[in-house]
Amino acid sequence: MPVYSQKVMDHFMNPRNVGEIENPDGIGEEGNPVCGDMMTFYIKVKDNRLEDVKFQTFGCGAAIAVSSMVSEMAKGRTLEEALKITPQSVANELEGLPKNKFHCSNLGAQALHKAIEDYLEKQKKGVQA
Amino acid sequence: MPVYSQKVMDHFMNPRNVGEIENPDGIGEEGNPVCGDMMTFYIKVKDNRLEDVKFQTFGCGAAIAVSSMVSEMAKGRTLEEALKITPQSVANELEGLPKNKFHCSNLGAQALHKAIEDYLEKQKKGVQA
Amino acid sequence: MRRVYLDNAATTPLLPEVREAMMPFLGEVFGNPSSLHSWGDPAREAVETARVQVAGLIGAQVEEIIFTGSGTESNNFAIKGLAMANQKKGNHIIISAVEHFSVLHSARTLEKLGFQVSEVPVDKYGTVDPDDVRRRIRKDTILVSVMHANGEIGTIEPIKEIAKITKEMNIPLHTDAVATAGTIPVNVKELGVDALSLAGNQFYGPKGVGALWVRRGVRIMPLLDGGIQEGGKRAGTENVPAIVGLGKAAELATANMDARIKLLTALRDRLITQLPAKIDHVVITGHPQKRLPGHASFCIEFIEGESMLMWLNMQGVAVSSGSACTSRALKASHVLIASGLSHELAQGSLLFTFGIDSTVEDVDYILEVLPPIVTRLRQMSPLYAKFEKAGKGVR
Amino acid sequence: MRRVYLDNAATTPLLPEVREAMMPFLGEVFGNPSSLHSWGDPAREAVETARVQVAGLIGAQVEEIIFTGSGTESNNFAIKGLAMANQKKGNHIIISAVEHFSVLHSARTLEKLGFQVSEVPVDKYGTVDPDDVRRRIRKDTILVSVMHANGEIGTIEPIKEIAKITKEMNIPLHTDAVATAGTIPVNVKELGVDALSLAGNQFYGPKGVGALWVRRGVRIMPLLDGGIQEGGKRAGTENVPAIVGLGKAAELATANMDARIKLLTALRDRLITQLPAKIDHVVITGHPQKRLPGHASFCIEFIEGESMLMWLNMQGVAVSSGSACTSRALKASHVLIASGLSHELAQGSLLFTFGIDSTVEDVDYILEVLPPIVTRLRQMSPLYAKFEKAGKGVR
Ligand SMILES: Cc1ncc(COP(=O)(O)O)c(C=O)c1O
Ligand SMILES: Cc1ncc(COP(=O)(O)O)c(C=O)c1O
Repeated sequence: MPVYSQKVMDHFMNPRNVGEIENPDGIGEEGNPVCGDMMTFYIKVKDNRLEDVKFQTFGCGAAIAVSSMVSEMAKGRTLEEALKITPQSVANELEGLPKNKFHCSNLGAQALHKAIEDYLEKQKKGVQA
Repeated sequence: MPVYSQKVMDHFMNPRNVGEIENPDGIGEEGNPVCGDMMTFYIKVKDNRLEDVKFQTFGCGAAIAVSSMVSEMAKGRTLEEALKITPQSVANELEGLPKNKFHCSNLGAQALHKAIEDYLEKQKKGVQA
Repeated sequence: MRRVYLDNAATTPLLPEVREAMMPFLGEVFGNPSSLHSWGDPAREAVETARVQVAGLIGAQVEEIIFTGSGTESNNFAIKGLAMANQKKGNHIIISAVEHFSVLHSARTLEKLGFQVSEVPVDKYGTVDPDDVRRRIRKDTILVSVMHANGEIGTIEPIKEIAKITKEMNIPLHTDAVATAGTIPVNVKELGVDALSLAGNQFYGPKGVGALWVRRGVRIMPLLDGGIQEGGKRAGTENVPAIVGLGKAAELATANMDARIKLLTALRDRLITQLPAKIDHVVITGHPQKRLPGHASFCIEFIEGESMLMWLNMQGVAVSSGSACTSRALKASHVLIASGLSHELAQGSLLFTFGIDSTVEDVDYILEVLPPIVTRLRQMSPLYAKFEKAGKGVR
Repeated sequence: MRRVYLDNAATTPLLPEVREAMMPFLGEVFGNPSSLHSWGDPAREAVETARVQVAGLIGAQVEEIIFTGSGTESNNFAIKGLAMANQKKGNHIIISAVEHFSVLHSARTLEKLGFQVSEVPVDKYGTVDPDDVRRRIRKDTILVSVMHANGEIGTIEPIKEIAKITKEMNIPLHTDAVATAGTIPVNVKELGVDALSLAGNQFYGPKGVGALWVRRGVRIMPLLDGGIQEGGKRAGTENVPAIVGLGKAAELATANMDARIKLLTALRDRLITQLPAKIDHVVITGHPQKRLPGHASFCIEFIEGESMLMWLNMQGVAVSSGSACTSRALKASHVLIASGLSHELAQGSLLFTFGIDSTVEDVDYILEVLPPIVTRLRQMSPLYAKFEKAGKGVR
């Protein structure tokens, strides 16, 4: 097996917050099937906080664990706090990722940020409309 | 060990006719130390026959066995018969020689022939003188 | 927990008989075969016995067998050695698009040295069309190399037909038989090839040993220069225990081949027919009939290989995948892509390779544990969600 | 009959502890280290443990160790790989005249590919003068390779001094340490080299495995292309049992080196001092002091090596010779000739290499059985007869 930490294995085997949010406030997609990892994040925002975060992931063990960890780190946070989640902080929370897995599978933070940006974009449009 | 026949091993371990003949009728030398094998044959001729044959050899197991075998094959033969001894007939008598040893170590017949030629040369000169 | 090893394409276990044959050479009989004294004799004799055994496996002349350190070395030696030795005649070589990296990357290295390399494409089963080889042959073509069977998708290539063409054109043909020698009948005369690679760890022999067969009269340049072991073609102290093990494994493979093939074919066919009945959206990769006996390979749509592999591993099952995430280069198998699969589909690659210890129960265990894994992973797959919404496939 | 193995330069026996360490990997633990499932894990871990052990033996960084299939492969890899990788900077390489064939013939192959090779001569002890290296360095020199010690004459070369020069000139220096690593202290930092070859079967480890150490940052081209095992530098399924054995042998060599050296030096010195007292007209080959601990080599005048070797063998003694007849190429050792010996003298070469199982009794047995053999062979030697008649040496 790839040398995954126990934390990674735990999140891989029992991923938190898997699924889709109906009528999400924001959606973020990252990755593509060519490199083998793809993640979609759904968020529900209330009072500038991530009231709910869910994800779907196509990818390796690390990609699944990363998504799960990101969802856990983000849930309940303010948007500003959530935007400070970085690939490195995710990897740290997971007690490390194999070097060759770092870039390809560690797209969770970006996907989350995209979802938040999607939300902010929609807000702007909503305000403009 | 090189794949030597029992016959080769016998002649290597118990070479026949080793040594020098005092006042030989002919001497023949063949080979050189560069290729690793050198033989000297001494002959005593009586009534056109090889009354005695002795040799000295510097060289590998095969070279020693070949010299010994040649000396045995030649002893008591007429000069004509002795000149018919060939590297191949020596190898046959020895029940074969390793392929890579054939050329380098199988100089015995030539050395013997040289000794006979040396004798014949001397005879000619003796007649002429 | 049940432990089920279905990754025999990666490497096979050592047969106890093979290990037994090797043991003296890891102990008392440690001599160097090149030594002229009596410590060298039994080592040299053992190597020569192994040469006879390996020659017997592939119907070759004994003196034509050159022992190497691996299938990879055999392939490097063949591709580079045959190309280099024939450089005066031309600098064009032809390989198939589905060759093992040891052939493919050897050809890349030759390209850097000024050779030209043409790649023959394959159809959706990964099969080379001999006419595609013919079309690529040029005046300056000096080598054709097409593998006998592919280790990733199991497809057996039409080597005999390709050999007819190369023979007619008088071009040396090499075949990488690492996946076939010791597994299915391989006869160099029947195949009509000029050089052939094989490896011990593919048929219950040791790791660290392989062989290259080169037809007498075909010129080849050594890859390993040095002493004149192996007829001057492959230098270095012989790996006596491993060579002895390879010989023994070859002997056993020759003796038991029919029985092994029968067993493996039954297991393979059971999995190939039943898995798609248990799991939707499964594609069989490689040729449906012309494939290695113990080789069942699939792509499971919408999910990725490594995560399946990890779940199977937790259930005690060992398999491989050609997905990007499972490769250390993080690229999906070039074999799957060359066979026309999309990258997305290729990520779902799963490869089951049975061995002589495999059982029907192993197959049934797979059929039991894999479906829930697939369900679980599909439930979290954005691709599957999209597919379900669209009500149709995404292929 | 007494059996006395004094040919440890040809190959050493496997230590029981090494064999024990290897056994699991010839049985249960057969996985491929590249496999992602749990069959691969212990194999991969074992390979990495061995890497630590080998790095420890030579004071290297763990990631800098590349496992190979033999000393010969390490040398081919080093010479060809370093030359090829630096081709843009120049095409001139320097080697010594006494290198092992795996270095020498690799350089010859490079010559055919357009490289230029200079050979540094040696003195009568087979020692390279560092200044001779310096004098041969040119603007386009891209590689220097001088062996650490010579396996035929035992001479240890002044690598540290040569490294000072190559470092100053910024040229990579490779050393073939096959005869020294595991036998005498070898530390890549102290030596100051950039690449170093070693082999398992020289220090009671298995055959079929070696290593090349390459300093991080030094570019090298793979010799074996294919998969990305060994950091992409050496493709092919790892020979796990052999690598494990190499690691264990390295660990034991590190731990026991001082004691081994003490034992071997005593035996060597006993033979070197006493043999000439028993036999006239004996020349010691190689350096009288700066030589491998267990290494005693001679030329016995007027007679030839193979015939001595055969007689010794019949007395149960295994030795080597550098004579033409004992070489499969039928040429006297290039090392002896490079050291200035005449062909005639070189034919009388005899090489005794002690091992950790050797005893004082072994030395005494040699001193007992060899003199009558020499006498016997001299009695039939035409060269000895001439010498005796002339009443003087023929050198
Ligand atoms: C078809 C084929 N060729 C060559 C090889 C290389 O073998 P190795 O990695 O043992 O050197 C493999 C390995 O699986 C293979 O399947
Ligand atoms: C100095 C040196 N280099 C390289 C080698 C080559 O080793 P091998 O034949 O085991 O590949 C030897 C073998 O004895 C040697 O002594």
